[in-house]
Amino acid sequence: MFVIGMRAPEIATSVRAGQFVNLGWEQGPLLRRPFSVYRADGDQVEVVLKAVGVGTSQLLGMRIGDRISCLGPLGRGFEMTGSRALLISGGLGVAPMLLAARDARAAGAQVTWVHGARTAADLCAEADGDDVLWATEDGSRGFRGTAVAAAPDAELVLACGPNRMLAAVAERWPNAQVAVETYMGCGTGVCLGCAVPLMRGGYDRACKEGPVYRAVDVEWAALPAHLPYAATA
Amino acid sequence: MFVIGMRAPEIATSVRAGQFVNLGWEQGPLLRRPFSVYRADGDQVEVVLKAVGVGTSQLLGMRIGDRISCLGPLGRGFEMTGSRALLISGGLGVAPMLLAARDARAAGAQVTWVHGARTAADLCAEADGDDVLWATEDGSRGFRGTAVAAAPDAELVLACGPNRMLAAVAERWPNAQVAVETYMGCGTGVCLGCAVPLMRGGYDRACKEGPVYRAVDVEWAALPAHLPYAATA
Amino acid sequence: MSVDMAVDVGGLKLRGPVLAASGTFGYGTEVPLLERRALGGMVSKGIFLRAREGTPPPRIVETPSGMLNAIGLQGPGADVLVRDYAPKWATWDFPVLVNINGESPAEYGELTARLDGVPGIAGFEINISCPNVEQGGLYFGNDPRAAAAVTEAVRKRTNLPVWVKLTPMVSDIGVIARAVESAGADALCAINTLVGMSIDLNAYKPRLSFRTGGLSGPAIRPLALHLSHQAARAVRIPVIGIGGISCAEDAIEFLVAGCVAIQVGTATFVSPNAIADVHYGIASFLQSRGFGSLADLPRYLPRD
Amino acid sequence: MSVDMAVDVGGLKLRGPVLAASGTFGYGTEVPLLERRALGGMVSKGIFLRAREGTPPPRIVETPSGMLNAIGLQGPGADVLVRDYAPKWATWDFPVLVNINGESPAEYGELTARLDGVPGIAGFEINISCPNVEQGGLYFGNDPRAAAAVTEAVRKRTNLPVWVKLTPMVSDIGVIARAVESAGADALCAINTLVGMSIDLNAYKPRLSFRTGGLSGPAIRPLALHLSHQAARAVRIPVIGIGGISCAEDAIEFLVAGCVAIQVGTATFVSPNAIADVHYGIASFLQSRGFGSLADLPRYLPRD
Ligand SMILES: Cc1cc2nc3c(=O)[nH]c(=O)nc-3n(C[C@H](O)[C@H](O)[C@H](O)COP(=O)(O)OP(=O)(O)OC[C@H]3O[C@@H](n4cnc5c(N)ncnc54)[C@H](O)[C@@H]3O)c2cc1C
Ligand SMILES: Cc1cc2nc3c(=O)[nH]c(=O)nc-3n(C[C@H](O)[C@H](O)[C@H](O)COP(=O)(O)OP(=O)(O)OC[C@H]3O[C@@H](n4cnc5c(N)ncnc54)[C@H](O)[C@@H]3O)c2cc1C
Ligand SMILES: Cc1cc2nc3c(=O)[nH]c(=O)nc-3n(C[C@H](O)[C@H](O)[C@H](O)COP(=O)(O)O)c2cc1C
Ligand SMILES: Cc1cc2nc3c(=O)[nH]c(=O)nc-3n(C[C@H](O)[C@H](O)[C@H](O)COP(=O)(O)O)c2cc1C
Ligand code: FES
Ligand code: FES
Repeated sequence: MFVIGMRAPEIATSVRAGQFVNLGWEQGPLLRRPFSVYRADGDQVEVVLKAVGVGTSQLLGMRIGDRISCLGPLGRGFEMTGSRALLISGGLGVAPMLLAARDARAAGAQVTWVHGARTAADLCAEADGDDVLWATEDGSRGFRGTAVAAAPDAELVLACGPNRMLAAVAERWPNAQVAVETYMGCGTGVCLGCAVPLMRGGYDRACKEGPVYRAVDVEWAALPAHLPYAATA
Repeated sequence: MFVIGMRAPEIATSVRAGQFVNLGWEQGPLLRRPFSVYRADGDQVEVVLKAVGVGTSQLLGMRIGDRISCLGPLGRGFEMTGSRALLISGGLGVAPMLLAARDARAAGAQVTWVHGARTAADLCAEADGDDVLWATEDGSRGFRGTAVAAAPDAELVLACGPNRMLAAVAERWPNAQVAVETYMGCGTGVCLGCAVPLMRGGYDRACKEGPVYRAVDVEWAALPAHLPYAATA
Repeated sequence: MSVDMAVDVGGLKLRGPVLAASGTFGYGTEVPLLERRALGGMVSKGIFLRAREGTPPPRIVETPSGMLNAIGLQGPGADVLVRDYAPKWATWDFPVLVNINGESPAEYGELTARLDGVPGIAGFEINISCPNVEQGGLYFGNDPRAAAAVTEAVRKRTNLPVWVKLTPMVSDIGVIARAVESAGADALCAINTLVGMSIDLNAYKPRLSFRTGGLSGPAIRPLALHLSHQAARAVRIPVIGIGGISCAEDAIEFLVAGCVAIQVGTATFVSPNAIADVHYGIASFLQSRGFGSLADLPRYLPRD
Repeated sequence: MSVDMAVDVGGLKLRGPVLAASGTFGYGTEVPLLERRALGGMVSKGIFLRAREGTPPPRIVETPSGMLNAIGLQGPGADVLVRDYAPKWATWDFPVLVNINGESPAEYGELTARLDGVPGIAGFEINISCPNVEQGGLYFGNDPRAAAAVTEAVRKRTNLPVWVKLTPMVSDIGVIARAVESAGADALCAINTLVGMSIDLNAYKPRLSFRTGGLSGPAIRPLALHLSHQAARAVRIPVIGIGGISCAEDAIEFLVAGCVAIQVGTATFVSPNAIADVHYGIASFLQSRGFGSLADLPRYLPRD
């Protein structure tokens, strides 16, 4: 995983955990690429990513001074409530969690972060919480198994990662807030391309009503599983 | 006009004046872009160009170490005969002339180069011959008028520039060798996209039988006039 | 000196020739950034009489210089449109046309009757070219009789401008164009998306849950330009050009080729300000060529 | 472990599924670089019975992820082809099919008779889909009766494999596919170029002297994949996929979608080694997925 930063003062000061930016650049692919804001530092916005295709590869090939069109902050972020916050991330699902920890603390909560990955090598170095737990599939670091299984109980649960991981979160914490991944066309709510299937029937838009949902509200079985997040956890 | 160089040992050692290379690069336009070889120096091949569209703009935006796929040498170059060579170039038509001067001298000829441009600012700094004349439309440097009008007589005439200039060359020197510009698809002779209309009827391929033609053999009226060369002279 | 960009399109006076294409601008309430003074008009997301869920994800795949979409005309139905959106439109300073859909000519007619006269609705764009619905859609678009039947059904129910949106998936667009012209269309919109597919090499099946999707974006522009030009040559009513328009030069090619106006779709996803950029780009092009109004732009439109 | 790439296509045994598309590989004698062992076969530049000059320049315009061409089937005619090229082909280790053209079914038949039995000619690809000729071409391609008539005229004159190349400019490719299948075609090739246009904003007229041209390249791939899949679903004879294939993954999408082989066209302009790259890329993909032969590749081909 790599972190790239860009100057975007308005976004840096207004972004909330769980919101995303939609990135486009000259000679890039036609459509923009959505990324959770990983860190907001002064006038800088940072995103964390891994090369999974043409867009992410090009982003990682950029040099200092190159220009990116950064649209955001987009979508609805996490709601911070309660005094004990549990952050659960898998693979690239780490992306919104630095801000989530920041916002949770700012809301006066105690933060426990559980991060899961395939192996120790895939673990995020920057996991940050009053209490940090690791979980690896191969047991090479921390708890052997999934982050969900490794996590203690809590009132406020915020999760991000492969959709199948979020489905497991929904089982254990129906009221958890989860940030889902979908393919996106516009990122601004006009194309209906980012459909998230709902338990009550129908779809709504990950880029507008989401990407953060109440875990039980999403019909997990109907969400595509092979998205880039899954490729990285 | 700018010069860019690339490592291409085989081409650098084998290229002849008037031949071209077909350039392609990652994230560039779909089709390659043809450029006359301007200079061949050791293992380096150089081309001279001006930004007239997407491809040339991207080429001029490249940085040292960037990679270009360089196909060549392509096409038929100038034939060197006779003891007095007259080189006539307009705008970017300067491109094949450095090599032409080199090859003409190597063939034992005395070289006179006449270069024409709109204004002194457009003139090529590197014009190289035993005898160099300038011609500008506005008379801001050298002869006021066209390079063709400014040129003395000679047996061996080699010319490159906007098609309308080459048409004028054909009027005065039917046997002149002229390097024509066309739009190209493949550069290797398979697409028939680079059709050059011939006086004897029919078309042949600028990338194979050309780009160098005997001036009288080309039906100038049937060649497009608005090509990039014209945009630069 | 400022340039007169106003145009008269199939019964509507527009302040500029650039409209937002159906399905790429929602109901006009979503995108915040757009500089709306540049908007000549807007066509709302395609709607059926009754609410529709749309297709399951994935609904989008990117392709070279284009994208495939299979939204399946998700929408709230006519009543909600009248209740929630039309009142907003009524307060706007540019006309909104509703992109209407149905599974039979009768259903198109019924939907028209429901929407006709509702404040905020300035006209109708008949969609007989949606590739992403099981019933209707494309079927009406490539049969001249069916296309005419739908057009008549709508024409009978309203005096508002009726535009008909054509599909590229036909062997002769002129035939369809003439058929809907005689059926009473005020203008033609060309083109809707092509049909395309993309295969997921991990699952060995189509990437889109609907299997196929509509192909849009710059990739289709040369075809769209050709077909809108063909349509313009075939009829006397105005033609609105659509397909892959991303910048002013693209738009001007359609205008030169005989279109009276153009719609911008996918480009809005790339830049929410695309429409404004195209509008102002056309104005400065005209200025740079010394034209005082859009009407002065030279056209290339040999008659059949 | 090496992968068995051989395929049986409409009467021809090919060592691999990747062929050179007509008009993008000349007569096979031009491109020096290509690694020919990767070539499953080649289709020569479209030819008429008599020599043709072709269209005036410009013949080429680049478009987003694609290009327009209007060559106008420039060619030396049958006699020169038989004299200058066939003898070379006879010495090659891969089959060469001739892309044949005519202005009437009778002319197609006459051309076939002239070429049938000439050493070096392994079969025929009937072009009923060229957008760049005034007579014939596209016309035969979008009328099932005309398409069948041409196919029969050729079928009658030869026992060599007869492939028919389809145009995308139709409302239902299945109808044309079935028509030529019953007329005796051994295989179908889908697709030829779309029709497209580009306007020169300095001259206010089309950039191409022929006004329109054939659109090819990656831009058309999603449509080509859809149409070749539709054709494969409609008939029992094999379908060869064509359109925008630039790399192995592109080609594999066509194979999964039901094509038995594919042709590479425009990509050869970008890289003279494209065909070899695609061929070896398919082989290593199959290997990486643990398939011993091309036949093991899973297919997605629900029958109509
Ligand atoms: C709200 C949101 C936030 C995100 N945050 C982050 C983040 O912080 N960090 C991060 O790394 N990523 C994040 N992502 C995911 C990120 O957007 C993708 O990884 C990125 O778009 C991939 O672009 P690419 O061009 O590299 O890959 P692409 O080439 O676009 O595709 C990636 C892979 O998916 C396949 N694919 C594409 N479309 C489909 C389809 N319809 N069906 C099946 N397969 C398909 C491609 O073939 C490829 O294998 C986020 C996504 C969303 C929606
Ligand atoms: C043999 C040969 C040698 C050459 N040598 C040189 C050289 O040494 N130096 C040099 O600078 N250039 C040279 N050229 C020209 C060079 O290839 C072009 O300038 C280059 O391809 C332009 O690419 P581009 O992407 O920058 O411009 P593009 O965007 O490809 O096009 C340039 C301009 O032409 C327009 N255009 C494109 N196609 C058409 C068409 N069919 N009809 C009308 N207008 C069209 C475009 O809109 C644009 O305005 C040579 C060309 C040939 C054939
Ligand atoms: C996501 C998406 C949704 C669309 N929805 C509709 C629709 O509901 N009705 C319609 O007539 N056209 C619809 N279209 C087609 C566009 O209006 C337009 O005709 C097409 O995309 C070509 O233009 P473009 O290349 O500028 O996008 C849709 C296109 C896209 C990309
Ligand atoms: C320059 C050019 C010339 C072509 N000439 C022919 C031809 O003579 N006969 C034919 O059937 N197809 C011809 N085609 C179409 C191609 O064979 C192929 O069907 C089409 O280009 C789509 O494939 P591609 O996208 O891989 O190029 C030509 C294509 C191009 C680009
Ligand atoms: S991505 Fe277009 S509506 Fe969400
Ligand atoms: S550019 Fe293709 S034949 Fe010359």
